[in-house]
Amino acid sequence: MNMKKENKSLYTKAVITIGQLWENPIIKGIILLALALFVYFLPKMATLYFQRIAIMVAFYAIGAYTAVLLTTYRGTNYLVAVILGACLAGAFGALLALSTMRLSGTYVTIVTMAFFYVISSIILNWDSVTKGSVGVLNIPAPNLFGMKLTMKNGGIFYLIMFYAALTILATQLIINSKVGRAIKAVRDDEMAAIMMGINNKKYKIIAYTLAAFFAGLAGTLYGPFMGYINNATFNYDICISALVIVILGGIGTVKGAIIGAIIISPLGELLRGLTTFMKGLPEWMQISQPEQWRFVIYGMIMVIMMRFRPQGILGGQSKLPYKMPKGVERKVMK
Amino acid sequence: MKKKLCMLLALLLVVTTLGACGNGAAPASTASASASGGNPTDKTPIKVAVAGPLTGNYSEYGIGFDAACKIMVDKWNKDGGINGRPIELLSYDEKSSTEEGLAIAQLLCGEDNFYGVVGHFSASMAVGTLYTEERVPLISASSSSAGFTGQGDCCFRLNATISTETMGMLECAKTAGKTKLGVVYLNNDWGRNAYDNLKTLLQEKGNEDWEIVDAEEIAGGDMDYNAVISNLNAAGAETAIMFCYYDSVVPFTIKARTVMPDLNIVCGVNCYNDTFLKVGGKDVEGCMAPSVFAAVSDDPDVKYFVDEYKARTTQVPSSLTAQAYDAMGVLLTAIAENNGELDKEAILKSIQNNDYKGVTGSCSFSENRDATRNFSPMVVSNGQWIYY
Amino acid sequence: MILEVKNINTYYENIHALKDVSLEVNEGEIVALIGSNGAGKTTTLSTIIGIKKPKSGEIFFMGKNITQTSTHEIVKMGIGLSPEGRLVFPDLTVEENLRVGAYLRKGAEIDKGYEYVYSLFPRLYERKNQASGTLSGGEQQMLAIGRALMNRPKLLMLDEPSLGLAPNLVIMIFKLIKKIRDMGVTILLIEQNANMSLHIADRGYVLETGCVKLADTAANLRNNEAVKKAYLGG
Amino acid sequence: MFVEQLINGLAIGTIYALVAVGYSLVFGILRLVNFTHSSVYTLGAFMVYVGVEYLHLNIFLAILFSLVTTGFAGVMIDKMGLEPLRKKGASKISAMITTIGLSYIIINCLNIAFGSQIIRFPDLFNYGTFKLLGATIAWQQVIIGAVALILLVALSIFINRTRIGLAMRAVQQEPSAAAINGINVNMIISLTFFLGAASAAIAGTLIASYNQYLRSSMGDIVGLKAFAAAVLGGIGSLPGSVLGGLIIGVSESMAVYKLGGSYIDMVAFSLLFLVLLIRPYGILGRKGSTKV
Repeated sequence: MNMKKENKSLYTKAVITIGQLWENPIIKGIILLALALFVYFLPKMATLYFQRIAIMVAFYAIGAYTAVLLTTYRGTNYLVAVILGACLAGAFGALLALSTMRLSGTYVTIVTMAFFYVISSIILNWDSVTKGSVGVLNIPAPNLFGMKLTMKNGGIFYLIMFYAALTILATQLIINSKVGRAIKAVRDDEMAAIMMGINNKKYKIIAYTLAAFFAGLAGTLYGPFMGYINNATFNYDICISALVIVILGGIGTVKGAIIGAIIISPLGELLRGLTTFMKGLPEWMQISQPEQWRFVIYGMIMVIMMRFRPQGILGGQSKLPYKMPKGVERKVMK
Repeated sequence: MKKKLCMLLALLLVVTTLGACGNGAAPASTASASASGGNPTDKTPIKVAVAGPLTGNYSEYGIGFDAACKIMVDKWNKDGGINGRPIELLSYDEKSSTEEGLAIAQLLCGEDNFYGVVGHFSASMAVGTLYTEERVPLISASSSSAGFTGQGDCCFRLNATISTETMGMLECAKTAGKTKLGVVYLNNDWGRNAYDNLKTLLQEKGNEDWEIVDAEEIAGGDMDYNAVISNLNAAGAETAIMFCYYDSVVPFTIKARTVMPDLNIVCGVNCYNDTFLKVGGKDVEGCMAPSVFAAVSDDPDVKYFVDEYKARTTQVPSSLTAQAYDAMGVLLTAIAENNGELDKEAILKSIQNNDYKGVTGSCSFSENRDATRNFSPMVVSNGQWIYY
Repeated sequence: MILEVKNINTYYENIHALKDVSLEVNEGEIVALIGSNGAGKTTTLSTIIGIKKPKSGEIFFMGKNITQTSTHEIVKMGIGLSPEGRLVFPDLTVEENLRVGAYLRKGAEIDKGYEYVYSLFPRLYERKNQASGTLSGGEQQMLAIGRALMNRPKLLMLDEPSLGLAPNLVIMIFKLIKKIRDMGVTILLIEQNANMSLHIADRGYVLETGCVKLADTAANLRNNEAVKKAYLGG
Repeated sequence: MFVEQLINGLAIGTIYALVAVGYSLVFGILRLVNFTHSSVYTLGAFMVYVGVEYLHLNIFLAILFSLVTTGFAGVMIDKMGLEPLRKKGASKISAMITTIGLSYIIINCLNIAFGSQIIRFPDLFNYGTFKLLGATIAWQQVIIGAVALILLVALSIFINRTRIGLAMRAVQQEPSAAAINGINVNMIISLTFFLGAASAAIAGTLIASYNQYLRSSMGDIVGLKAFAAAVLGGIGSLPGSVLGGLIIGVSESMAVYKLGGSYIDMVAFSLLFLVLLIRPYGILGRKGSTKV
């Protein structure tokens, strides 16, 4: 810690900020969000990533609001509120799945985008319940078995990491289950899946519900973390940061989402350091509004990645052979 | 194989959390550092911070805060700092995002020799609790949210509360004498609360002559104001009370001039700025606003600030910027008052009991840590804000 | 020699679709390209017209090297293609479809083109203001051929013109192909129906898994035992 | 009052329509939602501002300057951002994310150059107001509506009556068949981007002069609404885009009239939601022509 006092160079600053990285709430939120996205198997939705994220934010908001309103105004137990929040988001997921059943391609995108705006509009205008733009103040810290988890005692970070681990575990379990394989089949080639006797509608609904559930779960963390939420909390900017992270890491993999978050988050901090550094340069080397270049660099990352490595840093087709269940493998080998 | 990898990653997450919590323990060392602050030969800089949006949609506010605080800190450093120690101003970009603001607050709480923050714009409602936990004084130059100072006893507000500002705006409207009010309010906490406030104000005081003929909630930003203006026109409004930011007031005013040329427009404190005048041009002539700060004032302190600000940014400081300047003044004075004894509780006490007189007038705080502000009605005339 | 293809190799990513394919088409001939599904017939045509670029090898059209020329330039030089699956523009009317065919022509030439095509396919004239998506399969095939003819190509390449048509229509289409050749257009024909195509063709090539296996006159190919067995149904 | 609000809605609706047409054109030809469109719209307005303020051009020359530069920017977006991806056979998502990235770059460069605050824009058609059926109507609105409509009609004539327009429609329906008929597909795509960008530039200029200000974030909301309009009407269909734009515009002014300003987004998007549930391909869209 004393290192900090003596050294103020850019380098140390960067090291410190990376150390602090995990204290940045949005990053953890996004890790969870990205993980939830991974579960978000939707048929032929590969082109519509952006909107997929927009809609996840909507579910995220539903989860967050439910949990926050229950704990703050009804004094509901934290765990109960979390489960209710995630379930409500899941229910909305199922509802959306039902309503988009007839649509395909771009139209699903657009309906989900409209859904995002309708949800944020409801949060804004139904202020007798959601407190609208005034926002929910003084959200209590989660209370687990008599232990208050606050930012100060670090409890909240443990909680978030616990959630992250739980989500990773749950997604892995689901992916490797029968349901997971069916959902994947529907996602990859709906027609072929139908031919093979998979009930595509059923699995679409399951996929939406699961995705919404996990996004909602991630959302329930947000409120206690920030201590304050309002209608402006869940906006399009979150979508963009989530998008950049997922693209950079690699689309459709858990690893990718985590790596993306790890790389992108210090990038913001490093650029912050860079602007401080640039301000120290002689006058003629100054660039106007150095802070703003961060966004330009985000844009460039997107464009360059798509051009030269669209699968992301870690993304790419799995080269591993398909793993059969134990019994099957033995029979085939013989 | 895949499963194992994921477990490994999960483990990694947990381990990094432990690291993060290690950082979280930083405040403990801060306490020991402040104890050594009493040494008069110590030349370690005293750190204060300004946080505001330097990028994003509200960047003009943050840039203003930044420049104003720099002027104040430079002024102090020129006079030899505090107790011989230089003052270092840490400046952070909140990026118009609440998350970013909270991240900055966490970063700041880990700093050593650090004694206070001026600002926060987008995140003011999220950071108060954290600063209070860490006993860091936070003086906001812009927050108008009702709950801001309720976050904890380290949160001070130099901006007017919603009710004071609403009262100031009503006074403006009364000065102009047009009795049929059309309210245009932003659909955020400020707009909605202010509108409610205005309604109660009119009821309480028994102002029978003054009536609200129409109230329009707007989404702000780049919306088309024609529909709103049509409604106001149909309701026969004579004065428009605008509870919205200047980036809505200007487009509204420009549009309104075509359809309702005689409409008297009263706007909030935030409209007292240069961009408002520059963009509004002849259309904003006659717009009124209450203000605690008048750049046209003859006061030497104001003159110094205005000249210095103009020299650095080529603009005339806005009312909120002037408040940021004073907020930094209050903070530094409070630190200096405790002459060498850099104890945060003492500094907090000094801020609470200050009798600082700044460019925006007296900066004393009420029990609720809200500053008592005295408005004077201002009006735009010949491209300048002058006393009405 | 109007068209000369020399040792072209074409790839779809990692799949080697054409292996050292060479073929020649002389002026005024009908040349048939036969082979089973996936033998590389359509890829050959795509490579000639420049939709696919070969990795190696050269293509000459009327003595000019067109290997790296872009598709629209090649079309301008006088190669027409009636694609597999017809690919008419479904929301355009018949006449608009033909107009697209004459995209590189100007003024009077276009009217001449209409005359030429309508005289070959009077059916299209009857339907000229109908959206082509509503035409029957045979009519769409006529339209696809007519569209390719609008540009007055010197070499017309036909990809599976009889695919999915009723037998009587198939005969009609083959008659028309002969008629078009007689009007002075060289024809390179791809057909599943090897029997029919070898009957109207002068020469033929047999393509198997991306390689040219046989090249001979149509009559010889018709009598070749291997060809008989594989493509002519015994 | 109703008439007045209707006119307000129609005026803003024609602008949405003009922007929506750009989405529709590019979508029709590439099956790609072009996220740069709203930033190009902003760029167009800024180019007029640059022409007037920095190059000291006459306003009409400035508009011409903006049309050419913005149109060219549209072509560059395609040539530098998207064509290499098409050549590589990259997926749709890559192209879409590229457009998001490019729009981020454009908007933030504008932000760096001009700041995020509002800037005054010259007023082109302020000729006061007139009364119609008891409603006060600004000449501005009439002129803007008329200009936008004339442009839409001209665009529609161009696409339906000219040789290039025919080629555009051909590429839209069967790009590979268009190529074998001698159409230079890449050129037509670039031209489409030019047309889309130029129409967005005009829309941006009209809006900026209607509101008499501009700023770097001005495209955010309009872009979204126009996109919604294009989809509502049936993306890929020109009359559909116009109809969608007018519906969204009028529904917004009606929302302000009856419900209040903060319901604007809700009304527009709920409408979209409902229409798509009943008619999955938009009002004038057809299943066949909108495969994705």
